Amino acid sequence: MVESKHPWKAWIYLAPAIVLLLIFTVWPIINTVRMAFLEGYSSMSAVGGMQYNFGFGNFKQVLQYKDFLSCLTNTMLLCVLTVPISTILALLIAVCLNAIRPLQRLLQTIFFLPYVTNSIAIGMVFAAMFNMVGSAFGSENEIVITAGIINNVIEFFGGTAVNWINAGSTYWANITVMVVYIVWNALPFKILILLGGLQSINKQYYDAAKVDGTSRRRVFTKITVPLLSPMLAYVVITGFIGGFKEYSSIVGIFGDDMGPTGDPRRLNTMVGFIYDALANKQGRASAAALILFGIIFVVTMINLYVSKKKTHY
Amino acid sequence: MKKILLATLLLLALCFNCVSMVACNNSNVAPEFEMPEVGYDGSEVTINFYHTMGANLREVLDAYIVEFNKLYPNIHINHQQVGSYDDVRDQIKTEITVGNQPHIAYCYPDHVALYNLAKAVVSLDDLIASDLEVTRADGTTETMGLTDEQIADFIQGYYNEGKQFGDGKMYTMPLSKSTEVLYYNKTFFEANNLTPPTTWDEMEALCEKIRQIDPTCIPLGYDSEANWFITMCEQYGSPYTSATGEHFLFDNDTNRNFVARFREWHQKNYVTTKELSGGYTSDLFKAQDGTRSYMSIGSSAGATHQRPDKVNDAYPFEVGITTIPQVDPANPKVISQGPSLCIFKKANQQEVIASWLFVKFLTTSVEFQAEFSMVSGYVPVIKSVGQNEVYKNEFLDKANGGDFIAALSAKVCLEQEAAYYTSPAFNGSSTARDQVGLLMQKCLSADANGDVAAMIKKAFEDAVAECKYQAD
Amino acid sequence: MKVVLQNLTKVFPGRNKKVNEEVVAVNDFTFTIPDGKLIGLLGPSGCGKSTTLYMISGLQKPTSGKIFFGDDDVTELSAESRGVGLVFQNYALYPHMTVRQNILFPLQNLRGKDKLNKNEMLERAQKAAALVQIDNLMDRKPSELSGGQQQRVAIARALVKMPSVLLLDEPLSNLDARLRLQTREEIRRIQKETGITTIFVTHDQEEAMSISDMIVVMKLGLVQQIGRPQDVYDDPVNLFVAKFLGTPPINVFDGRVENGRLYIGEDEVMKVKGVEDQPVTVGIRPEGFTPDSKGRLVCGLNGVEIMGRDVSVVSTHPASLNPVIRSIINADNKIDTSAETVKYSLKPHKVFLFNKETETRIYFEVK
Amino acid sequence: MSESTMKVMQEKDLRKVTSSQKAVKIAVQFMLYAFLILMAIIIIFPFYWMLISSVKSLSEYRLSVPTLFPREILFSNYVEAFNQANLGRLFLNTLYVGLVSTLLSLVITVLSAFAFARLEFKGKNTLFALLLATMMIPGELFTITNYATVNAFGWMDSFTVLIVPFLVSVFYIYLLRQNFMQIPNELYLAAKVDGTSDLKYLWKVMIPLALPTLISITILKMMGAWNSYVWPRLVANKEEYRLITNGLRNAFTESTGDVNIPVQMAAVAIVSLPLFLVFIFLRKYIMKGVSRSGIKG
Repeated sequence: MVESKHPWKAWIYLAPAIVLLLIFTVWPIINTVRMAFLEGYSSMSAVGGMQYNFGFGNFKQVLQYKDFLSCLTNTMLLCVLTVPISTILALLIAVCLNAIRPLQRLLQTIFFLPYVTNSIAIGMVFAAMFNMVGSAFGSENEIVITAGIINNVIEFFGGTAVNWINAGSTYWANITVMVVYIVWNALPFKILILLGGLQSINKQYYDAAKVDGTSRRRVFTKITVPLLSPMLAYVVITGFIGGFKEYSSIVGIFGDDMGPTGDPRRLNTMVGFIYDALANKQGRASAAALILFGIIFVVTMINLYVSKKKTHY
Repeated sequence: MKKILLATLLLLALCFNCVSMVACNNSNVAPEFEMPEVGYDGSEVTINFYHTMGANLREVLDAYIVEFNKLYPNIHINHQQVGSYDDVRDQIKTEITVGNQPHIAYCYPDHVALYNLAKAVVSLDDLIASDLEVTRADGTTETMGLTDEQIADFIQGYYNEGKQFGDGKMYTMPLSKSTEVLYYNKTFFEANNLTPPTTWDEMEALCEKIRQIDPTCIPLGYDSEANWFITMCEQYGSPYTSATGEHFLFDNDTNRNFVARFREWHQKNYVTTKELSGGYTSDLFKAQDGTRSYMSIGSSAGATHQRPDKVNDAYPFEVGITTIPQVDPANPKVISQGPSLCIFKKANQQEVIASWLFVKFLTTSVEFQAEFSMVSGYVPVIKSVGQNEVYKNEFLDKANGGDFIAALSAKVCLEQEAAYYTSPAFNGSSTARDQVGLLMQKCLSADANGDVAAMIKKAFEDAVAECKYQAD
Repeated sequence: MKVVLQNLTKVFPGRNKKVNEEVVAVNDFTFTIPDGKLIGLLGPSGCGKSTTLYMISGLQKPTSGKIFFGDDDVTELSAESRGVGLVFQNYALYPHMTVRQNILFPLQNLRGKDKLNKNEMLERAQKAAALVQIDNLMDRKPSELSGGQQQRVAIARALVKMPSVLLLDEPLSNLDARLRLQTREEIRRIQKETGITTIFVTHDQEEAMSISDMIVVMKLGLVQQIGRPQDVYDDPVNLFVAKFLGTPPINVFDGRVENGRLYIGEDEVMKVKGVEDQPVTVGIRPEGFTPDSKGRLVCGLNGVEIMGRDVSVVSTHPASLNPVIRSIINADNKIDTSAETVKYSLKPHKVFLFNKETETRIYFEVK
Repeated sequence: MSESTMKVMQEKDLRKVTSSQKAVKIAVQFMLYAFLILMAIIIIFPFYWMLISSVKSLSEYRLSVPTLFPREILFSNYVEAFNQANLGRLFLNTLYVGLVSTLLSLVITVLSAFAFARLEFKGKNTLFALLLATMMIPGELFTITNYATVNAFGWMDSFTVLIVPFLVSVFYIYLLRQNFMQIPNELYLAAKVDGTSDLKYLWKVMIPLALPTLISITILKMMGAWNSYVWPRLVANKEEYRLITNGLRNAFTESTGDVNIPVQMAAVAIVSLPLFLVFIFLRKYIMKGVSRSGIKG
């Protein structure tokens, strides 16, 4: 690093970024904290001249709300299910990709495709695939008309069709669909990172292992995974952070109702909760956002602690 | 990474400190409207008007803006289709927080309740009562307010909707209205010697009969679960909501009972709804084969959607329209819906007055009301439209269950003018509406695990709790 | 175990797919490595020495030719079945494992009846570590070790499974000069103690010469010469080998033979019997010069560098193909550093003649 | 020492060993490909489904057993989708917003990243950590306040409001700084010795060396403009400023009755196509950009 003769010069370089960040990032954060502690704050009534007490009222209301717990459990459940599944799957795919020559680039491209899509748009495609009854009653002589392709496949293999996302579907069926979609969505990034990690592992480790007659499984568990552990930790941590912000994928499948017909908000998440409150109860939304931030913070800390213990070198 | 986390904490702590410094309130509230002594002074103003009109309705509006400008050339109307009703509400909501709201907007009562949290809507009472004379560009004059004849010309149910806000003040003017009507397959009814039901008891019997005739059918489709619930409350005279005091009163035995009854209907495949069938029930009503229905309760403004597509240049069946079933046919209740207009407070009182003049023009002009009704399928809000020659001759008199189905629907609506009710509007009234709609969906379709009463009880309690949380 | 390479050839397909140019990395290499010897594969980069090593290890398959371990043909056998120990240039120590875990790793791979119990493994690991004198570092991670220590760990890891052949790829290139000297003695010692046939690859001729029982000099895939280090040094078969071996490098001159006399430039330097008249390239080892006032080779004197026991004389000659001539002479020979020229007589067995075109050696009789 | 190995070798028939090794290798390769191709089909299937649905007639789409190959290919869905949403205008708007915001964003990002990577000033590390910390806060929260801010600036319904608030991305600064840091400091020192100005050095040395990252940022930023939805809907609802995603969404919410899914799928396909094309041609840079962020994390 060079000791500059003009320390102010750095600030000139930084000025545009800092000014914009102050206005569009820092101020909103400050404002959020402010709103969170003004009890019952809403921007409409604030315009109307309402005065607010300073306190924890918003937090109390959020925590006592009957659906808060379900939002939290939904969020956690999706995190706990999708992060390991997508990580393991991505690891397998990355390792396999790394082990082949022909078609490698083609397959790599395909696996990255979901990354360049709009999650709401493709969510609509998934919803259509998992549909039980069509969007309307069609021309056949029964009520259940358009079964989605997934149920067709299940029936083809002799199973019975499952009501995945329509009215009367079970919670676990909904969760299954969400897990499939979220994992599908999360794979590209993870595969990319892990494949990059794999390719940066010195080939000599594998040569050395080969000379020593190491079995494939041992190579995988004793060499590949430990050497990949920083990248694994990275995808797990970002996976958790992203998982706690899960929202648009659920909108993609279930629409703004965040649940099947007849039971809206069943799959609501923390961010969904914030968005709901954001419309009219900005104080509550801010409080919920701070709670979410706190949770992410704690989970990330735990993750970091664990990964420090588990990642090698 | 650890450093980042620490920095984040620091950042938050910093924010917390800042909070006390920026506790000031950015009050963008516009001043209360006060009628200037001169009334409208002819000054040049531009009025922004948010609505949801499609292209065909915008054409009508544009034509009448030209007419209006013949009278008031200095009032420029700048209108904009913002999207759906909810989009209008959301847009204005955010704009109010920065004092940037339009002058006039399409509104539903609950929107106004929301805007009024910010005290943003002009109370119209002073304007309506004003007897100031306004001179128009063509030399004629008009009274600023509404004359007694003008007030009397409004269909009362529609007019009174503007006063549903619990403080006795008038905040909205009805623009065009609709209600729910019962569409039935007249051809089928005549062939099987059936008559349209007037009560819910008759409806139940009728459904049973129709199911015997066509075992794969679902005789009745009811589009809006929420309307169904609220209308039943009105018809039974049981509490739904109140604009003052304890807002959410709908958890009571009467209401649980009718919900339980309709659940049975649903189980017996007598009835379905928009959400439960996955689409507007008109789809079933229009269907020519497969699962179909023979009755559909939907918006009177959607009559053309209830008409089946032509086959070989002829409608496969004729549609009949009648009042929806009642609890007590002697004291009928049908919902009043459709957009009203509200005016927002502005610093420049001339803008408010100009807005009012335009609102008044749209709501009291027979020609506009007639043409708007014919194009939109909505019902005019003033009775004298019925006497308008074009409207009468070219529209109402031609009413039938085929090409002129919209007229038929309008006719039925105009005939039941005394039956319109509106529900109280307050901050949270839309939540109540959403919640009872969901409650209907849930109670009709959910797996009760053997204890229907308990399931329904829980659904009601949840709905009330949700309403209270949202209103809190 | 002896290792036999029979017509070993390795051809790599060209990088450029359109132009079908192949790269012959190793060309028809035949050689028998006697049991228990330390062999150095020597050559400039790209000469195919590493490829040869990898073929012996089984990591690369020869295009043609055969490899025998003892009497067994292992050509088609994959690396893990050959029982070789391989030490990589960068050691390839697993960074997430301790020294002990690294050394244990090959033992834990053993299956079937070769499988060892835990105590046996630990014992063998300890023994291997002791052999390379790192038994006090067993719980460290590779990142906590110096380069030399890492090198030893890598050797221990290769030795612990008692390989039939030990292969070392540029074992000293990542070490600093002092460690290099020390480690190469160490390698020699370990090899002698274990008696394992050891093949190592290096581009550093000094390294190869100092510890190998035999060296193989390679160039562009072709073996140039095989032999004991001193023999190869004293008797190079061609100009390349002569140039490649020795520090300071051999001095090369344009010369010609006329009537059994060797001329460098215009200087007639010595008699060469049995060589036809022809232009030649003359190579003279630095130690082949003797300052001699009657010497025939007259060089311009540039300077004298004192190296302790010896001095290095830097001089020039118009026929020299190198910018300067370096000669090493015993410090007893006094050089007049102020003189403009220095005259040398030559030691005939340090003078090599090469064909100008083919660069192969032209032998002459020394009287 | 070599005794044990010798024994093993003698016991096994070498030929058997080699042939079984080959068989295992082939089997493993086969399994790898089978797994990868299966996964690839799962990954790609929704796109295929979207494409075939977009060319089906409504009645074919609603068949109880869906057809995997459309019986007849209806491009009219695309025409309908295109017309319903006035796509030409939307494309141009989006392109404009995307290009301008990318350009400005690059300038700001390069300058900041340079300051963080090469210049020395008090509080640098604290500032950088603070910037990174802002990345952890759910961005949804910024909307309310930012709305008030841009309104106070009088930016409503303009391209400015679509461009300026998101010009700075801490993530991009971070990405580029990491890249700059990898460029040996000696180059900078050499330039200083030669009397090259910072800006010239930045332009002549740093930017060419960091070009792949800059291209990645460009693409990510363009993709952002292409996919943005919530903010534009809020602040620029006038048709002349409307962006592609909003335009499409609006086009399909206005219609009453149930949505014509094939037309909707056609619209989704139209919106997705440019991204796919960009991706296929600039795959390397996108992947590099995304993965670089990860590897240095």
